[in-house]
Parts: sequence; C-alpha cells; structure tokens
Amino acid sequence: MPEVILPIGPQHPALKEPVNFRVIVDGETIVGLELDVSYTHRGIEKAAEQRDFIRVVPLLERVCGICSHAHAQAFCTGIEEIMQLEVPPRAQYLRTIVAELERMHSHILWLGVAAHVVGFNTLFMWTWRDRETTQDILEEMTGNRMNYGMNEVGGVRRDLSPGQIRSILSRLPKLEEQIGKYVEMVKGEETMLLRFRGIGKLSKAEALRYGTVGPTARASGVDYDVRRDDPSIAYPEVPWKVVTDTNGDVYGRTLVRIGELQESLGIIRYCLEHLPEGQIYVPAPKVAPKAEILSRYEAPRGELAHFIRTNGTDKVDRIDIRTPTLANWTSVTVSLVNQNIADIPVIVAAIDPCLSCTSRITILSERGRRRGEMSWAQLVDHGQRFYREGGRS
Amino acid sequence: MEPLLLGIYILLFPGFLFLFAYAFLLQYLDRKIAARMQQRVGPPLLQPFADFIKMLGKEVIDPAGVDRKAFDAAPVVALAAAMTAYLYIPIVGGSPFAFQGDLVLVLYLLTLPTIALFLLGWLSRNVFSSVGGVRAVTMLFIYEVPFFLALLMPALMAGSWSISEIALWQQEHGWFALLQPIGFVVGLIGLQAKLERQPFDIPEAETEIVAGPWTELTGRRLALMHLTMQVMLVAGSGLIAALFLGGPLLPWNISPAWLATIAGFLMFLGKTLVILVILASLKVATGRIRIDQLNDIGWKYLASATILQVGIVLLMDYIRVGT
Amino acid sequence: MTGLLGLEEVKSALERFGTVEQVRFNRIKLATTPEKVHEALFRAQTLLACDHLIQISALDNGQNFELIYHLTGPHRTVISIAIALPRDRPEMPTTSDILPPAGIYERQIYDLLGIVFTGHPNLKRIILSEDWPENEFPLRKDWKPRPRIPSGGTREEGK
Amino acid sequence: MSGVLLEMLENLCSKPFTILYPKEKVPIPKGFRGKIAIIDEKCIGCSRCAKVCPAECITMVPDETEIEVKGKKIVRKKRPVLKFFRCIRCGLCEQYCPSEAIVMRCQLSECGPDKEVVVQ
Repeated sequence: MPEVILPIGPQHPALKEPVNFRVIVDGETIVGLELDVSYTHRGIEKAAEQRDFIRVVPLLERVCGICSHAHAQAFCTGIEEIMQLEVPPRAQYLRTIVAELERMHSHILWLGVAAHVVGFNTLFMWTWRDRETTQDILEEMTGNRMNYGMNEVGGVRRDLSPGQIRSILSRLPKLEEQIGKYVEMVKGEETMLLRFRGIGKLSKAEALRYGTVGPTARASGVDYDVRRDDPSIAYPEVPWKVVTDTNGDVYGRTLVRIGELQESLGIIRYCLEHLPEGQIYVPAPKVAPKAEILSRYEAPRGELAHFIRTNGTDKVDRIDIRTPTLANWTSVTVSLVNQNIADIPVIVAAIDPCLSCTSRITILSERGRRRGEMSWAQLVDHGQRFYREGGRS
Repeated sequence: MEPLLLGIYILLFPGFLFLFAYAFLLQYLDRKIAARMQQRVGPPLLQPFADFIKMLGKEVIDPAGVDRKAFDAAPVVALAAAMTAYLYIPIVGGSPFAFQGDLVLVLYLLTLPTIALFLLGWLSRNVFSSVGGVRAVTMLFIYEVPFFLALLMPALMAGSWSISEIALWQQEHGWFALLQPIGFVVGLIGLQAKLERQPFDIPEAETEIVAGPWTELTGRRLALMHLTMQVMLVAGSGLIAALFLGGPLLPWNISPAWLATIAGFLMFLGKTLVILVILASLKVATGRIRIDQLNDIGWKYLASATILQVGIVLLMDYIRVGT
Repeated sequence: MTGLLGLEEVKSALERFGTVEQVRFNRIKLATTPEKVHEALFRAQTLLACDHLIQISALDNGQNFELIYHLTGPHRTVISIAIALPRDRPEMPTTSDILPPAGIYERQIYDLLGIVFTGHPNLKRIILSEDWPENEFPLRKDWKPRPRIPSGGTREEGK
Repeated sequence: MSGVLLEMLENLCSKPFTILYPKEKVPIPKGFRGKIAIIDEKCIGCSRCAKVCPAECITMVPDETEIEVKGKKIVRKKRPVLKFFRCIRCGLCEQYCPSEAIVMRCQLSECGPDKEVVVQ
C-alpha cells in the first residue's frame, strides 16, 4: 500500500473539538503530518481590551471551559499585583480549593478520554461517573458546574459555610477510594498498558527543547510546576509535592495525572480543614495604574501565562494569553512521526489538548525525523499531489 | 426428514425465524450486560430490533464512483453465509443437514463475512474504509490459524468432521472444554476477534478510522451487515457450545424423546448464554489493542498455545489408541 | 532546582545588550534592540541556564510594536527580554532556530499583529480562519472591525 | 486486571448510576445560579446591573414608576429588561444590585434559539 493521506477532522469521533490532521500514512505508520487548529478563534484578546475589570473576568473564564478558573485566577492575581491589593487569606484558600477541584475534574475527565481513545470504554464510564462528585461540590460552592464565576479582582465572590465544609469533607473519602482504584487499574490493565507504554515518548532533553509544559513535561522528568516555582494564592502555605515521572510516554503522563489527583485531594482537604476566618473580599479600585506583569499559573493542562499591560484606565491595554496546549503542540507533531496511526489519538489526547483555548495551529516543522530517502519537502509534495488526485490509494 | 418438517426446520424453528429472534436477544443481552457492568442503564429489550427496522427504512447512499452491484451484494452474501453456517449447528439434537466435513464448511462460511467486510471497505473508495478493510484482512490472517486449529482439535479427537457427531461423542466421553481447555480458551478469543469486538475491534476503531469498513454503509446495507454480525454471534457461540460444551446433548439419556428435545434446546440456550456472558465481560474489561500488538500476541501466544494443544491431543490419541 | 538568579549575575551576562533591571523579586527585564535579541537569547540559554520559553508577549503601544521574550529555567527567575519594532517596518529575524517553541508563537504574532519574522521556516496563517482577508491584523490598535469587509466564514442565509 | 473485574461484578449487582432524566431529576443545590428574574417592586432603576453584565443581556428602558424603598417613596426613571437567552449566569448583576431586585433562582432555565428574545 503506498502512502495515503488520511484526513482526521475537523469533525471526527475521536476529537472533542474541531481540529484537522492530515496524516500521511504508509500502511499503518505515520510518515508525515499536518495540523490545522484554526477553527475556533473568537477574538477574546481583542474583546478583553474593551471591557472593564469587572466584566472582563467572566469573559476570560470562557477562554476555556475546563480550566476556566485558571484563566480567571491568572488574570485576577495579576491585576491584584498591579493594584497592590492585599487579598484576604480566606479568599486565597477558597481560590485554592476551587482551583484544585478544577484540576481534579480535569484530570479525571482526561483519564476517561484517554481510556475511551484506546477503546477502553469501561474506564471512561467509571471515571466520568466519579467526576460527578467534583462537579457536584463545585456546583454547591459556586453555583455553576462550569465557568464558576468565583473569582473577581480583590477576592472571591462566594463563601463557604461550616455546613458546606463538612458536607464536602464527607464526600472526599469516597473519591479517594475511587482514585486509588484508578491507580490500580492503570497499572494493572494489560490492554491499556500495551497502548500507553512507550507511545509518544519524549526524553527530558526533548521535552525541554520543544517547550512542553504541565503533566507532559513532568512525565519526562522536567521538574517544573508553576504552583511551586512562582507561588501565588495559598500554595506556599499548603504541604504538597510536585509529581514527576521518568517514563516520558503516555503511561508516564497518566501516572503524573493520577498522582496529581491524589495531591489535589490532599490540598483540598488541608485547605478545608485550615480555612482561615475573615473577609473573602477587599474592594478593588476601579482603575489600575500603568504597569505590566506576566502572571503565571499552573492550569490543569500546564503552565498558563497571562501577560497584562494596564495604562491607568479601567481596562487592560493588552492581555496576551499563552495557553498550555499551544506550548505542547510542537512536541506532539514531533512525537507523532514514525508512530502507528492507531496511536494518533492517544498521543494527541495525552497532552490533553484544549483547542478552543488554543485556537492556534502548527504545522510540523522540518525537524520531523526523516524516514527513508524522502525528504520532508518531497513528502509534502507527494502528499499534495496525492490529495489533488483524490487521495486514492 | 420429511420435506415439510425440513421446511419448518429451515424457516421457522430452529431455523431463520428463531435465529433472528435469538440474534436480537443476544445483542440485547450483550449490550445490557456491558451497560450494567459499566453502571449504565442499557437499552430496552426491543432496541436491537428497532435499530434494525429503522436502518432498513433509511436512505441508501452510494459513494461517488462505487460499484453499486458489488456494494449491494456484499452484505447479502455475508448474511447468507452466516445464516447457512447456522443451519449446521446442532440446536435441538443433531442438525438434519449434518455430513462428514460440515465443520470445515462452517468455518469457511464464517470467514466469508470478514471477506465481505474487506470488500465493502475496499469498494467504497474511502480512506478510512480502505484502511479498515486492510486491517480486517490482516487480522483475519492473524487469528484464523489458531482459531481453526483450536476448533479442529475436537474433530481430531472425536474422529469425525461433523459437528453433530462431535457433540454426540462428548455425550459419552465428556466435554472438550475439560479435555482441551487451551483450545476452548483460544476458540473463545478467536470468536471475539472474528466478531470484531473489543479488544479486537481494530478494523472499526472509531477513534482512529471513524468506523472502518462500515463508514460508507448506509440504510439496508448497514442493517444487513449488523444483522450478519449478530447472526455470526449466534452461530459462533453455538459452534463453540457444540464443539466444546457438548452442544444440545445431555450427558445422560432422557426417556421421552420430546423431553430430551426440550432439555437439549434449553442446554443450547444456556450454553450460548454462558459464552455470551464471557464474551461480554471480555469486551467490558479490555481496551482496543493495536494491530501490530495483535500480530505479536496472535502468533507468539495464541498460535503456540494451540500448537501445544495439538501436541497434547496427538499424544492423548496415541495413548488411547495404544492401550 | 537552584536559587533565584541575582541581578548582578544577569547583568554580567546580558548587560552588553541593554539596560537590565529587576522589576519583581523573581523577574529581571532586559531592554534591547531587535538585532541583538538573537544573541541575547542565546546567552541567556547558555550562561543563565534558561531552558524554557514561557511566552513571546506581543503588543502594539500606538507608536511601536513591542515583543517581550519571557524565559525561565531551573533557577525559577523569569528573564524578560524586551524589544521594540517600528510600526512602519515590522520585521525581525526569527528565533525559532534556537528556541523551537518560538516557531508557533511567532506565527501567532505574525497572524494577529503582522510582524514578519525573516528566516522562519513556515510563516503561515495560524489563528485566523483561512479566508480572513490579507493585511488585516486585528490586534493592532488602529484596527476596527468593519462589517462591510468580509472577514471570512459563511454568511447567514438571506443576507 | 482483578480490580477491573471486581468493579465490574460490583456494578452488575448494584443499581445503575444514570439518572433517567424526565422521570427522575437531580436535586438543585442551594445557591445555584439558575433562571434570572427581576423583582420589579424592589428595583430602584439604578442601571448597575446593566453596567456590569458581561453579556449585555440587561438593557434599561424608560419607565416612570413610584416605588417604596425603606419606607420612603421615590420615583424610578428606568427599569431593566432581560434578553433572557443571552444570560451566561455569571451572577454579577445579583451581586451588584443594591436593592436585591435581581436574583438567580434555584431553577433550571429554558433554552431557546434566538438570543435577542426578551422575556419579562
């Protein structure tokens, strides 16, 4: 069978969001790949320049559905630093609780999607069933299951009553038990191990070179976690550790995410038990002084950076958002070449791509390892000719 | 058998009418058990039947440039092959069509749907379908050898090439599942692969190649292919039940013939259901493996296990005949 | 993980490219010119062990385009290398040869602000849809949405 | 592997987790940000909700009405009108309302195809 271009997406059962891969396959092996992610650009950065600090927070929350709190938090902590606000500790703890609950639901969701991608639908059903617990807790805390609307400049918008704290604490042991089961399943389920081990491998040097962030980087042994490296909110006061792994493949990323689930549970429990008394909010001035700041936060998918510049008005002059998925795409295109087509969804899913918040694209650079005698340019030529002729095999 | 009785046998019971009803029931049970194991609710009883009727009524779309006649014929051929194979499976006592060598015919007929699936994939001129079709055939070459070897071992030991006679042999000597446990396990795994269920749903891996050869199937073609797979499930589990679990025959004789028939029929139902539960559990407990991994597993473990079984059978035969 | 970088350390490595100042306890900023940025990034990588590019922040301040490269490393200090490009000729050499992840960020900046990175291996449209009109850069301050100009996508029926 | 089998058997013997929607419903927790509603007699017409709404779903229309606030009678000049399906349920209007005249009820809101529909 000669090389065939296999179009995957923009609408495809494996993909939850619009993305287009044009995979050039030789039999079952990928020899080349083009990605196109530009289907969901919404111009949020431009829109954010037109809104004041109260109204921009809900907008930024909607950059991404899963890590909505992360975006709002990166922005709020940045603006608070510019305004030099002292946010009360209770607000910081509440932010931490929501942030870690969000991380938990994101990682559980990822585990389910990864299992679904390798055809293990049972784990998918079970994880999504257990994810409901975190969603219920978030709904009770914030009033919404997604896009919580918890942050604002100066603090948080909702408080926790002692009754709610007790109710949340009582639900955590069940969740912990389920997470323990996942660890066992991921380490013991043969078909999943077959599909995860040695797939999409990135060495530590490669992970650093291609600028990976978050669990993808930590699975390759890169010891970066913004929560520790550039601490904000309540993280310096809470005992927790950064989870890293040395496998560097999809299996390692799974282990890192499950390890982080357990850490997050510990953080939530600590924060609930040691929730300081006091205000949850300090009134924020309407305008921010002229300044610029790079606000970083570890979103569930990796390091999130908001570059904010203010110009002495009640609106931001420029907000530049770098989402974790954008940083991880380069590594995906590199690690896909020479893999099996059956592994495309696994490798892509392993970085937990969030396309709406990325809405950006990459095309495989010339750095893709060359295979056989064909150069990359020849291969692209060949592929395009093929495509024009109808992609027949 | 009289022509009238034979007609009833083929058309009504335990022929095609029963076959379709039972195929839908097995499909329902399969889905229901899987759903409950995943803590879902699962479909209602008539869902598979409703799906079938609905799909029959849907518009048939011809992909551009496709050979319509071949595309129409392939599902029909596949279904006919699966239904014919079913006629040789003993259901209420031996099959009236039994002859020496019907085991080989059944194995051949059960391979036809896979070939039809490959043809459909290849004919539809869709890259997903082509890749899926190639995968289906590649998989055929991997699992077919151990599967056939495992299913032929009972014939070797019973000294007959007729499924009904093999079932009869077990009435006296005990089930082959106990005599040839490795063959039984390989047979179940091979059946799972033949039916393209997890962990062997490689040709129709939805997260990779949409639906593989099924991608361009619509309307009645899709309905017929689904029905083929369901009939294959009945025929395959019936075949395994006959070859390894003694089929519809009881280990002892029951005096009135009609009672024996009913008991045999119940045995058939019970045994196929047990096989279905095993297959459904396997489906729920595993993810999809890759084709190269299947290649490894198939040739390294399954094939060598069956060869081992062949050796054991030959040795046992030698001892038995020698003494 | 090592301790934070001191201002003196950074100064000794990067002072030759421009002014170095400490803007936050873990952030040191260097203001330099577009021609020197390549060398500055290389020195930051080799001498200061910066192995991670956080972001290339790009903005339009009305007079100039500003680009700020944020780098970090195991020392956890963010080194920001800021440059300004003239609005009338927004061109600068690419940095994707020494920083592979910069390739993607540069394409994004090219798409939204129209800054051309010479030597980039594949400088093509990335964020905006493929039928977005040429030479319309939405993040420039003087850009306003104009409904009369088709900006890609399909129109609603009957309009 | 044994963990998976154990969990499978456990599930087989327990009730399904699914909630069959029209027949059973999930209880809505207290403090849920649900259907938005304006309590007209409390509204003093200050327009703060319209200013903070990120989705611009609240507009003020002229409406001179006499209302009673803390025992005093005042005349309000405007009243808010909701473009109901634009609401993104952020809860900012509820938070910024000085007279608690705009609330989010513990009740699921309907959906509709037209964003501009005004629901009173």
